[in-house]
Order: sequence, then structure tokens, then C-alpha cells
Amino acid sequence: MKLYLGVDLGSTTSKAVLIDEHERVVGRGITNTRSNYDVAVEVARRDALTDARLAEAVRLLGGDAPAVVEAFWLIQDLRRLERLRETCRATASAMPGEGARLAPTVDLVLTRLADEADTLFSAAARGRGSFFRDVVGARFHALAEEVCRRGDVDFERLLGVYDRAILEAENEIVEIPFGEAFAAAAARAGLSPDRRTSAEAIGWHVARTPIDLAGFVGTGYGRARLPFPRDCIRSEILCHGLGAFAMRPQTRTVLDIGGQDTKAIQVDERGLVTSFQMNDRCAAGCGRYLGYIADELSLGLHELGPMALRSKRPSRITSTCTVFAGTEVRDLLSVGEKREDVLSGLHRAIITRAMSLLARSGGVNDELTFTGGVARNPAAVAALHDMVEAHYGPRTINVDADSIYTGALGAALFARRGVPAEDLEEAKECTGCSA
Amino acid sequence: MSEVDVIVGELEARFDDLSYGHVRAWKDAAPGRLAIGCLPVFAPREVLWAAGALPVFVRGAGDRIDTVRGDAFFQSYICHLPRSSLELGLLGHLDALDGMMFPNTCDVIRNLSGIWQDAFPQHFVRFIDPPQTGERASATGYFRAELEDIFHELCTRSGRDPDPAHLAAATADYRVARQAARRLALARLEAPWNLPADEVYLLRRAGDAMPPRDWAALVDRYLAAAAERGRRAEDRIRVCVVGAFCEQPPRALLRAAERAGCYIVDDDLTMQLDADAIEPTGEPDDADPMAALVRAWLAGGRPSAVRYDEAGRAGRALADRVRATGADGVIFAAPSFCDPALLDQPRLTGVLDAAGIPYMAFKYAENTGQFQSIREQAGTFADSVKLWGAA
Amino acid sequence: MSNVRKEPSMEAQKQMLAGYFGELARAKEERRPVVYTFVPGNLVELLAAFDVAPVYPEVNALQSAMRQRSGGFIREAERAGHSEDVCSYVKCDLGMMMKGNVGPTGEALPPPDLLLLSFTGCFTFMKWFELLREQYKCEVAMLHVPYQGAGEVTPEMRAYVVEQLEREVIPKLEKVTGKKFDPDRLREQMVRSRKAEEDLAWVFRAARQRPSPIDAYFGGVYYIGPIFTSFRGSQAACDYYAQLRAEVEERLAAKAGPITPDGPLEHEKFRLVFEGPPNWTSFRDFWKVFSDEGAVAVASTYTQVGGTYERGFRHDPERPLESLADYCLSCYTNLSLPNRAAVLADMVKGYDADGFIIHSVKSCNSFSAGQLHLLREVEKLTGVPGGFIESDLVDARYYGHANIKNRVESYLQMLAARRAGAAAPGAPALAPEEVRP
Amino acid sequence: MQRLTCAGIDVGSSSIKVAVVDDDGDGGGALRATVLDRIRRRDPRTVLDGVLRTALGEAKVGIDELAYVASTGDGDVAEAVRTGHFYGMTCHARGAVFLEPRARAVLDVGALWARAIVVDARAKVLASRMTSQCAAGTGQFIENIARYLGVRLDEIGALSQAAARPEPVSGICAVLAETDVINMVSRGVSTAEILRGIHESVAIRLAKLLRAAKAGSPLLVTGGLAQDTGLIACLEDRLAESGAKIEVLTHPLSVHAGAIGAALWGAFRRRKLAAAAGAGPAVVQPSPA
Ligand SMILES: Nc1ncnc2c1ncn2[C@@H]1O[C@H](COP(=O)(O)OP(=O)(O)O)[C@@H](O)[C@H]1O
Ligand SMILES: Nc1ncnc2c1ncn2[C@@H]1O[C@H](COP(=O)(O)OP(=O)(O)O)[C@@H](O)[C@H]1O
Ligand code: SF4
Ligand code: SF4
Ligand code: SF4
Repeated sequence: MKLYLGVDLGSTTSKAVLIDEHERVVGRGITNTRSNYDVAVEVARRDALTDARLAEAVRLLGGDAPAVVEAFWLIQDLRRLERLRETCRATASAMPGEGARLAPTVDLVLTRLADEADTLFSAAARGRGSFFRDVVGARFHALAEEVCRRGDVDFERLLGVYDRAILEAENEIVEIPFGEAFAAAAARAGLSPDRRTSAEAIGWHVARTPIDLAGFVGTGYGRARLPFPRDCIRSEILCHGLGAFAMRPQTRTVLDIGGQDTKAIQVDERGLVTSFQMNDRCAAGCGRYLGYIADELSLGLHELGPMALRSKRPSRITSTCTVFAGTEVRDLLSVGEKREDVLSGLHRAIITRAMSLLARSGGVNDELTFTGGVARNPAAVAALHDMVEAHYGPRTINVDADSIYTGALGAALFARRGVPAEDLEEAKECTGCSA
Repeated sequence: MSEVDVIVGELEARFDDLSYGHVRAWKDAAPGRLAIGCLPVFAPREVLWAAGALPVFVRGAGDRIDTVRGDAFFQSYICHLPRSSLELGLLGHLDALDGMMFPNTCDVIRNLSGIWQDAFPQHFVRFIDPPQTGERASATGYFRAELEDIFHELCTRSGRDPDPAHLAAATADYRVARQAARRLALARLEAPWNLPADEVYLLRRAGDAMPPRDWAALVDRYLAAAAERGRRAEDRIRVCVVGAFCEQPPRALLRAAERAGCYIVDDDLTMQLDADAIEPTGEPDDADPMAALVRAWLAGGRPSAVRYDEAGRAGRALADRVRATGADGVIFAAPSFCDPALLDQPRLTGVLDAAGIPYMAFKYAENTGQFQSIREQAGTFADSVKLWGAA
Repeated sequence: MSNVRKEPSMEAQKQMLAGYFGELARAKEERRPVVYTFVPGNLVELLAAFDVAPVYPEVNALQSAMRQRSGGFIREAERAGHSEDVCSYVKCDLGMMMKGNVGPTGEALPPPDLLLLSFTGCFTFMKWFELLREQYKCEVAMLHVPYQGAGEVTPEMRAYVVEQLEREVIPKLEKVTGKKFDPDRLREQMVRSRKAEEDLAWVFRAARQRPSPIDAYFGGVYYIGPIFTSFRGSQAACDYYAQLRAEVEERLAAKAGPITPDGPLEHEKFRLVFEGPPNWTSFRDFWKVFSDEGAVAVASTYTQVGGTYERGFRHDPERPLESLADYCLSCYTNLSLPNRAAVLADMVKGYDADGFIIHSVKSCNSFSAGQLHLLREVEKLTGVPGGFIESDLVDARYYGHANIKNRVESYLQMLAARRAGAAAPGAPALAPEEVRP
Repeated sequence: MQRLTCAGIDVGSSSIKVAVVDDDGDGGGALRATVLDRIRRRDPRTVLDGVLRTALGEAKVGIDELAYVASTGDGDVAEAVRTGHFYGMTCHARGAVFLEPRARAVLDVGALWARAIVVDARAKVLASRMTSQCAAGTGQFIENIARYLGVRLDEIGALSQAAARPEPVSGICAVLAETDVINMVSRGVSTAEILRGIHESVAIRLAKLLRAAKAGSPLLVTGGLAQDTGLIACLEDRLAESGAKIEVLTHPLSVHAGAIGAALWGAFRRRKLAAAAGAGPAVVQPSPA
């Protein structure tokens, strides 16, 4: 297979997209951005390759596929969990004095976590876009609180151990070779022995299929730090513009709301950017804002939108600052405002900011394509529909399920279309893409 | 419902009507009537009124609308008033107006006048740059020519005869309004507990867009009704609010400040330089009313951040005002990014320091929704005056 | 600064400036009256006719910034109660004053005998002078120059300014100098002004050629130094501009590009027009953001704040006071926004630019308020997309290098992509799957 | 004068503090209890109940025996138990002068706000400044970063002071800080250097606030961040560098200054009210929250 890779190293998430020569997407990978950018990119890239291989295996496998796929990813997570447990133990023991007391408690919590793995790392959880770090972190928090309430171990200290360990654990690459993992997945999925054998064979076959990475382009917040040659780096603006345009050729305006910046981009009938505005350095109005609020309310990120949609009377949220919005939310709740109304107000506040940016970039032209992580949030989408209609009249608004990959897709398209051959020589030596 | 509540209800309805329905009604009542929007803080109101045009002060939209398209014109470090004013226009709320006047009060308003020309080509847009030079022959000639030009232009539009008699009549009308404004100010000084800042503010905002004599009547109706209240004085401090002359703070902010333990007894909210700062002295000069108007402006009045302080007396004038109003201290409340108001503060506080008058300062935006920090600061200010004050 | 440019005229310019500050330091000793005034609308010919020494607070502020001293001055002013929100030129100047009024070259600046407030182009000037007067308690002459709100200079405006010159400015100058106004001396100055203006305008027009032999923004700010300040009308200025012109003629003949911080620019990849003042605290880095990408400024509006010479304005010895009035009335920031859009559009077209950059500075409402509108208008007038970046003139806290670089790179990549028309549409790559509430 | 036992409740955005004080009426007094609990996403009212119970237990008094219960901070939470309310800076001033009678300036740095207060010997607030609607550079900000780096709050100070070269931080948004920090870690900057850089940037902000309030010396730092020795060290450097001769002090009970001050003002008020009651009916009412 001859493939092209696009990588979007975002502030919150790192995304990778693989396309083939016909510009069809064959694989996607995503992970949370972490302090080791190389690892983040590498994980996303490997996940995209794995995704491409899995798709091929699924095609060959038929009816058993869903169970095997679910088991396949679960196995990866279990391996990570195991590593985390080892790291936690080591971290706790290394703490002078109290380590001896902390270690067994941490171990206890992580054992309980592993017991819940099936539900914790289910396909549903993956679909929600929660990453290992988030899933484990939230559950650890809850379990630790429970354990500490009973015992004599200090909660803050226990959390300290975990915070330190996760930092270390997530910055190493945990990988099981595809064929091996697939075989293990077939076993875990409980297939009958003969079907298991054929599944294993398919796994080994797919694992051996050679993949020729013919080009790659990187983009995103951390693009300057990607281990790519300079010519293989494109601005996020261009990638989002082209990615959105490729998904929806009628696109003339793109709104991207990511973790910590918002971009409003206008493109012409060829997908070329004609103007853009971006907003950064302040988290108010970006994805992080929602993450912060979700934490504040002890909710999952994916739960915010649906809850907000139930509101009939959105509250008026005025705080410009994310952090203060947190306290404002608490205040409003304490005076009896409903959660859904407060949340709905928050979503409107974010979209109001985005609307200003859109206005600055040249308004909303038909069609508007909404991309970035926040486009996964149905309440944000609903608020956008309302406000665009109110200010610009009826407009078609496109939101794709894979909109979070838009930047990476644009990058892959640049790789497919643009990168001159001579750079590829140099590229072969670069560590970022040893396929 | 008490009479005061009825009046306040009416005032609120007016305030919340962003589309100036009552201005439209006034215009529709007779042919040839015009309404001209005026950006803070100066408009030659007599001249407009004499030409058959109702001056309507446009002071942004406060926190009553979300600015979306208005943001497309200004960066984040520009104050808020121009964007919400534009938003009002773009949403059609200013359709009742036939034009706009922009005084040279700061760089922002100045550039806004150019944007307005591009954005609303159908409007009569006029930039007015009143002399900052005090009484000089050159200024008199120039300013008079400016005002004459506006007078004639508007008369042409309204179909009125540009007779100086109209100017004399208009001057008399506004004198009535100014006297009412003074009665209102005095009544508040005497019993601020009966005249909460928020209500006085609503009343003055109504005056932004009403025929002068109608407004004077409304003021008297309110004063009579409010006097009936007989509320009890609370243990609060009396303050002057300074710096809020252009972009207006949200009403909730005024309430928050009063609730935190202050009575606002004097302020420069809704300032209209021609009204608050200039008192045309003596009887209108029937022979040449325009000359009287020009003279009144050039002679100057109360110092303000947007007029050249030729004699350098702004600080002393503020200290005098504090004493005259019996205030315990000063609250400097300036819009964020407002160069005129903010650049004046250090000069003014220097004088207050020397005079031993306590003060505090904060910034706001017209759409601020968080008053926690303001409450906290105003509260601490009030606490400290109360716990330690001379009284 | 010496490491930034290597043209010979640069040396001359540097010496002129050093000489100027030296002269200021001696002014009191030589009993030469000192006048503080502003660059836009400066009446330097008139001042020279009275033999007074001009001090420009803005020039001090920018010089301090280039020497990395503005931060301390700004903090000093903020300590004295000035807000973070207000113009940092003012704060930089006040802070310098509070710290002993030692000028950028380390020599003390003399206190003023007269504050000549040429109130044009910027409202903040007025507040600035109120603050200065508080400090110096000296004579003030206020020259109110009406704003071109309706986009033109009317005869009434001109007459108003001329009358103020006659009745206010000249008498005050006579008072502080004890000299009688001599119109012939003024005319002599103006003859020389005209000559220098002619040469400077020629230099700027040379950027119409490909490749442009000059950088009309980053290099341009050096070119305007002498003529915007105390040298206009002097023989030194005539000599300097003749020398500059000769150098540019040479580069033009050699088809050489401008000299950047890293030496001569080899390939002119992008021709850009600039609006707004530059950042002074990181001037070199700021320039490099563009020169690294092969982007050259072919024209800029900032080089017009002290006179719109490219657009044809010349001092006229035949009507000295009227032409001083026109000079004050027509400085760039005294134009209405629609006029400024027209000036920019003319530049984009006339200089065959690929794009234009608006550098919006937090300090300067006079320039910045409404620049987003300007962006759209110029795009409409020219069909050329503009780029928008933000920082400040002299307050280093607001200069975010990475951020600016990111935006400029994105913008230039966009220009390049448009030029190549590269990204031809392919088949839609993903199955559209709408998620609507 | 008669001793009065009063309680002060300081409801902050991250923690609730309660102090029980015996006030002697001459500006002095004795602390009977100071208790703190972090809110940690619980209902503040529940947290308050717990803290108050513990404090009263420690002080060995019943709530009915208190002469005055004063709230400060987000006073609404304490509505059910309080007698009256005083504003934050009023209380921090009083508490600071109680803890450190020499203090002429107070810097209260909590989770969301920072406030600079100038006081005289009687704890009268002469001038004050407060940060505005941006939590960049306050406790929450430092906490977020420490959390990400896996450093406990009580370890921050020592680590930061051990750093050789601080890493300059440009953006100091409380929320985006995490991304900035990720970026720094990715560039191989050590934990200590990052923390030091953060402390430097916060110290700059605080120094500016102090300047704006024209704060004098000595300065007592109150609020939770007084415990952050790294920050205090940077603040001292900053102030020294800018030429301000300000002696920076902390006190082990700094975080309780607000609650202590509230209790003391409660006593003051109680005495005044009693005096006024003797002289005739008072028009004064407790200030509303
Ligand atoms: N499943 C989801 N549901 C709702 N919101 C989500 C989901 N996944 C991600 N987000 C939002 O998307 C943001 C990240 O967007 P992304 O485009 O990946 O940002 P970046 O490119 O800056 O890393 C998160 O902060 C979060 O608010
Ligand atoms: N031991 C400690 N070392 C350093 N910082 C601390 C420590 N304890 C608390 N803090 C900081 O103090 C802040 C809380 O201060 P506090 O004054 O209680 O705030 P508030 O009154 O707003 O709740 C926390 O955000 C935390 O950053
Ligand atoms: S306002 Fe809030 S979100 Fe914005 S920069 Fe400050 S702390 Fe960050
Ligand atoms: S608020 Fe201040 S800066 Fe803004 S328009 Fe009004 S006077 Fe100008
Ligand atoms: S606002 Fe602009 S023109 Fe005016 S003084 Fe400041 S920098 Fe100069």
C-alpha cells in the first residue's frame, strides 16, 4: 500500500490520518498530546497504521470482527495499565518515609481499576473520544477518594503519586506487534478454536502487508517541534482550510474550535485560504473551557453537550475567563439554576466568541464547515446554528463525525499533492516516520 | 403599584427598547421631523433641535446584546462602546435615526466616524471637531461656521426655514431641561436613599432621547413621586463616581456599588458636555443666538477628560466638587482601554491625595457581568471609610 | 542599531542623530530656547526660523525602546498610577522624565521653554501635553488642527489653522525667544525642505521596481528619521537625502534588493505594503520574521505620519503659513478611515504588492481603532488579501514573537498557495455524514 | 475591657477557613482555633459545617456563646450562621496587623484573586488594588501546573528555589498554562526550572499590583500562597530589583488572616453596637454581602 500521512500535533490532541493515492482515508489515529511530543505523534501515527491494518483485517474477517476489534484495543489498554501500575509502585516506593504506606494503597486502587477494564475501556468509551489518561485519571480519583475515606492514607499524597506516575507512564510507547495483539484479541474475544486459527492467520497476513509511506506533512500547534523537515510542515490554517474543503467541497467558511485556539477561515472555490483570524493566549471560548467545566461538574466531556441540549432557558454566562466561569457556574448552581441551563449558557458563550472571530474573518459564507474537537459537541453545534441564522440568515452548516481530524487530513492531502520528490529523500532518514 | 414604580417601569421599558420606538413615534407625529444620533459626549443639541432634529445620544448597547459583528471592526484592546454601537446599527436598531454625529472626543470615536460612513452610506454622518483652544477669535469664526453649516444642512433636510429665531427657542427649551437636571442632582444630594443611582441613571438615559421640555416634566413627576418614599438613611458612605462619561457601566454595576455600602451622590455618567459642562449664562441672545451658543462652548464649563484643560484646574475642580457634594470619597470608574479617562486619573488622584480625600479605582466594560471584584473593592472602601472615617 | 544596516547613509544618519542629542544637551548652556513638540504636524521650519531646539517625546520613546530601556520607563509611569491600558509612548516618555529626563544617548534633555502642542492626528497628544505641563509649568501653545472627518481639507479648516499660527503660535515663539518673526527665514527653510522631500519621495518611489532596492518599512523608518524630526529644512538633510538617493540609484542599477539584518536580500519572494507603526523593542526580530521569508516592504503608511510626500505634499515657500497648515492637516493619522483605505489601496496597486500587513499596536488608538475595518476595505478595493498581526510599539510585554511568526508564516503560505493555485480540488475524501442536532 | 469570643469565617474559592478569637478590646487578642478545609468540588455549605464544628470543638465554645460570627469572602455561604459581613480586604488588613503588628502592607494571594492592601498601624485600609477578571498568576494557576508536573503543593517552594535558570514564561493563562508546560517539558526544561519560571512570572504580576497600590514596608503576605516559599523568594527578588525597599514577611497562620480579621472586626462591631445601643437606637445595619 502506498500511503500518505498527515499529522496534526494539537495542543490537546495529536491526530494522524493516512490516505491512499486516491485521497481516500484509510486510517486514523488520535491520542492526547503529552509532554513528549515525539511520543504523542508516534502513538497517533502508530494508531493510524494499526487502524489501517485493522480495517483490512476486518474486511477479511467478516462476522467476528467487532468482538475482535474491541478486544484488540482493550489489550492495548490493559498493557498500558500494567505499565502504569509498575510505575506507580516504583514512584511510591521511592518516596522517603511514607512510600511504604502509600505503595499498597496505590496498588489496591489500580487492581480495582484493572478489574473494571472491560467497561472502562469499552468501545463506547473509545467512541466518546476519551483517552487512556482521562479514563484512568477520573476513575483513579474516584476510587482513591473512596479508599482514603476509609483508611488513614492522605488523599492528596496518593494523588501526588499518581500524577507523577502517569506523567512518566504516558511518555513511553507501549506497543504490542500487530500480529501478536490480533492473536491475543481473537483469544480474548472467545472465538471457537477453528475460527480463532483463521483469525490469527488473517492477523499475521495483514501484519506482513508492506506499507509504503510515500509522503507526509505535519501541522498543528506544536508543528515547529515535529521531527519533520521544514518543507514538510504546513500552517494549521492552510491544513484546516484544505481538509474542510476536501470533506465538503462547497465549503467557503471554516470554523475550527480546538483545545486552546479558535480559527475562522475563508476559502475560495479551489480550497485556497483567502483570509483567516485566530484567537489564542486566552482559553476563554475554546475547548479547554469545556474541559474545565466538565471537571468542575464532575462530568465527562462527552456528557456536556447532550445535557446542555435539554435546556429550555439558557443562563447568561458573562465571565470572560474560563477559571472564573467555573466559579460562576458554582454560584449559579447554588442559587438554584438548573445544570442544563448553565451548561447551555456556557456553550452559547463559546459560540458567541467564535461568532466574533468569524465576523472578523469576513463573516459566514455558504457553506460553513465546523471542525475541531468542539464540533463533536452537539450543544456547540446547536448554538452555532442559532447564531449563524440570527446574524447571517440561513446557511448550510456541515459537521462531520471525524471533524477532529480535519487538520491532519489537510496535511495528508498536502503530502499527497504537494511535497516535492527531492524532500522525500531527506524524509526517509527522519525518525518521525519510520513506518 | 406606587407612582415611583410606575415611572421606573416606564423608564425601564424605554431603556430596554434598543430600537428607539418612542423616537420613531415622535418623528411620525409630525412631518419633517428628524432624529440625529449623537455619540458621546458632545453634541450641539440646540442647533439640532432648532433645525427640527431630535438629538439622540447613542451610548452603546451595554450588556443587552451580544456583540458579534461589532467585533469585526475593533481589536480586543479597544473599548467596548464603538462595537456595540455599530452592532446596534447593523442589527437595524438605529433605523429610526436619520444620521449620526461624531464629536472629537477620542481617537476611537474619530475613527468610528469613518467606519460609519462606509457601513451606513445612507446616513447623514458628520464629524464635529469643536475648538479645544478656549476663547480665541480664530476659534469663534471656525466653530460658528461649523455650527451654521450643520444648522443649514439639517434645515434643508427637515424642510425648515433656517431662522435664528428657532435657535433662540431651542436654547430656551434646553434651559428648561438643564434646570430640571439641576433639580434632580440636588434632590439626590439631599436624600440619596430616596433616589437610588440606578433610577436616576435610567431617568437621565431617558433624557438622552426626549424633547427637552417633555423630559423636564418627567423629571418633576419622578421627583415628586420619589419624595413620597420616605426611605430610611442607611449607614453608607457618599461617593462621587468619576470617569464613566462615555462607555456606560452596566446598571448592575451601579447597584452592586450601592449595595456594597455606598451612596452615589454625584457622577459623570451620561455626561453631555454641552449640558453638564456649559451653562449658557444670562438670557438667550435673541439678536444672535448662534453667537451665544459659540460663546458658551468656548467659555468652557466643568473640566472634562475630553476637553483640553487649558488652565490645569481639573484636579482642584474635582476636589471642590467632592466638598460641595459632601462626598466621603471618589470612585474612579473608567472603561477599560479608555485613554482620556485613564490618562486623567493620576493627575486627579494627586490632587485628592493632597486634599486628604480617599478614593478607589476600577475599570469596567459595558458588558461586564462579574461584579464580585467590584463589590469587594467598593465594600472594602466603604468599610474603611465607615470604620475609620472622621464621622 | 549599528548591527542592523550597513549602508553608508546609515552612518550619516546616525551621526546626525548623535549631533542632534548633543546639541540638545548644550542648548541651555547656549541659552537656546527649547520647544517640545510632536512629529505629526511639527512646525520645524518655523522653529528653526526662531532658532529654537525641538525635542520630540515620541522620538525619545522609540529610541529608548530600541535600546531596551522603555520597559523600565513604562513601569515607572505605571508605578505613578498610569494604567496598563493607555498609550505606552506616553508612559515611556513620562517614565523617562521621572527618572531624570536622561535622553536615549545618555545625555540629559533640557526642560522645555515652550510646549507646542500640535494637536493633530492623535487625541492622546492632548492628554500627553496636559501631563507634561503639570510637570514643567511652562508656556504652552495649543494648535488645534481639525480632523479630516469628511475626508477633505476645507478652506475654513486651513484658515483656522493659519489664524492660530499667526495669533497663537508665532506670538508665543516671539515671547520665549525674544525675537521677531522673520517670514524670509521661514521661506529659506522651506526651500531646503522641498529639496529633501523631493529626494525622499524619489527613494520611496524606487520601490515600484522589481526587485525593490529598499525596504520601505523596516528600512524606511531610518530614511524618515531626519526629515520627520529636527532636520527638515536644514542643509544637513539635503545632503543626507542626496546621498541616500545616490545609494538607492546604485542598487537600482545593479538590480540589488534591500539590505536586511542579514545582509542584502537575494530573492524578493513577496512584496508587501505595511500599515501601522513597527515594534521597536524587538525591531530586528520583527524584521527577520519577514526577511527570512523573502518578504519586502514596498510601501508603508507609517513613513507618512510626518508628511505625505509620496502622495505629493511639498512645503511651499510661496505660501509658507498655508503650507504649514496643509502639512498639519494632511498627516496620515489625520485622514479619515475611508481615506486611509484609499491610500493603502493605492499603494497595493501602485507598488504591485502581493499583499499587505496591518500591524496593529495596542498603544495607539489613533492608528489602531478600526484597523480591522481597514483590512476588509482594502481587500475590497484591491482584491488582495491582507494579514493582521498585533503587538505594541514600545511595550515589550505585548510583543509575542512566536505568535507573530505563526501568523505571518500562515499568511505568506497562503499568498504562495494562491499564487500557485496549487491545491486543485480532488474527490471528496470522506463520506459526508452529517451530525445535526 | 471585657474579653469577647468571636468567630470569623472566610469562604474562599478553594478553601474555607474559620478562626475563633478572644478579643481583648485593645487591638489585641488570643487565637483559640484556626481550621481550614479545602472545598474540592463539594458543596461549600457542607464543608463549612465541618470546619465550623471542628473549630468550635478546638476552641471549646458553643456557637451560642460567641459574641459575633463574621463572614468574609463569599459570605452568602455563611448566611445561616453569621451575624454580619466584612469585605475581604478589610479583614485581611486586620488579620495581617494582628499576626504581624509591624506590617504596613498586605498582599493576599488566594486561589483566584490577588489583592494588595496598604494599611496603617490600626489596620485601616489606606489603599488597595485587586487583580481583575483573569486568573492568570494566582493560586489556581500554580496549582494546575504543579498538578500536571506531579508536584505536591508543599514541595513547590523548595524545588523552585533549587532551580538554576528560570524558564521564562510568556503566556500565563491559568488554563493554557498546562499546554505551555507540556511544551516546556517537551523541550527538556526541568521541573524545577519550570516552577521557578512560573514563580517569576507570578511575582512580576504581584510586584506590579503592589506598585499600583503604592505599598510600603514591611509587607505581610497572606492567603494560601504565603506558604509557597518559592514564590516569596521570587517576589523579594523582584521587589529588590525594581528598587522598592520592601521587607517581605510571612506568618505560619497567613492563610487564616482573613478569618482572624473577620473575627476581630466582629468584636469591634459588637462593642460599637453595644455602645450605640446605650446611646440610643442605631441606624447602622450590618453591611450586606
Ligand atoms: N467526545 C468529545 N465530546 C465533546 N467535546 C470533545 C470531545 N472530544 C474532544 N472534545 C473537545 O475538543 C477539544 C480538543 O479539540 P482539538 O481539535 O483536538 O484541539 P487541538 O487541536 O488544539 O488539540 C477538547 O478540549 C474538548 O473540548
Ligand atoms: N502549602 C502550600 N504551598 C504552596 N501553595 C499553597 C499551599 N497551600 C495552598 N496553596 C495555594 O493557595 C491557594 C489557596 O489559597 P487561599 O487563600 O485558601 O484561597 P481562597 O481563599 O481563594 O480559597 C491554592 O490555590 C494553592 O495554590
Ligand atoms: S482570562 Fe482566564 S482564560 Fe483568559 S487568559 Fe486569563 S486565566 Fe486564562
Ligand atoms: S470609552 Fe473612552 S476610549 Fe472609548 S470611545 Fe469613549 S472616550 Fe473613547
Ligand atoms: S496614541 Fe499613537 S499617535 Fe497617539 S501618542 Fe500614542 S502612539 Fe502616538
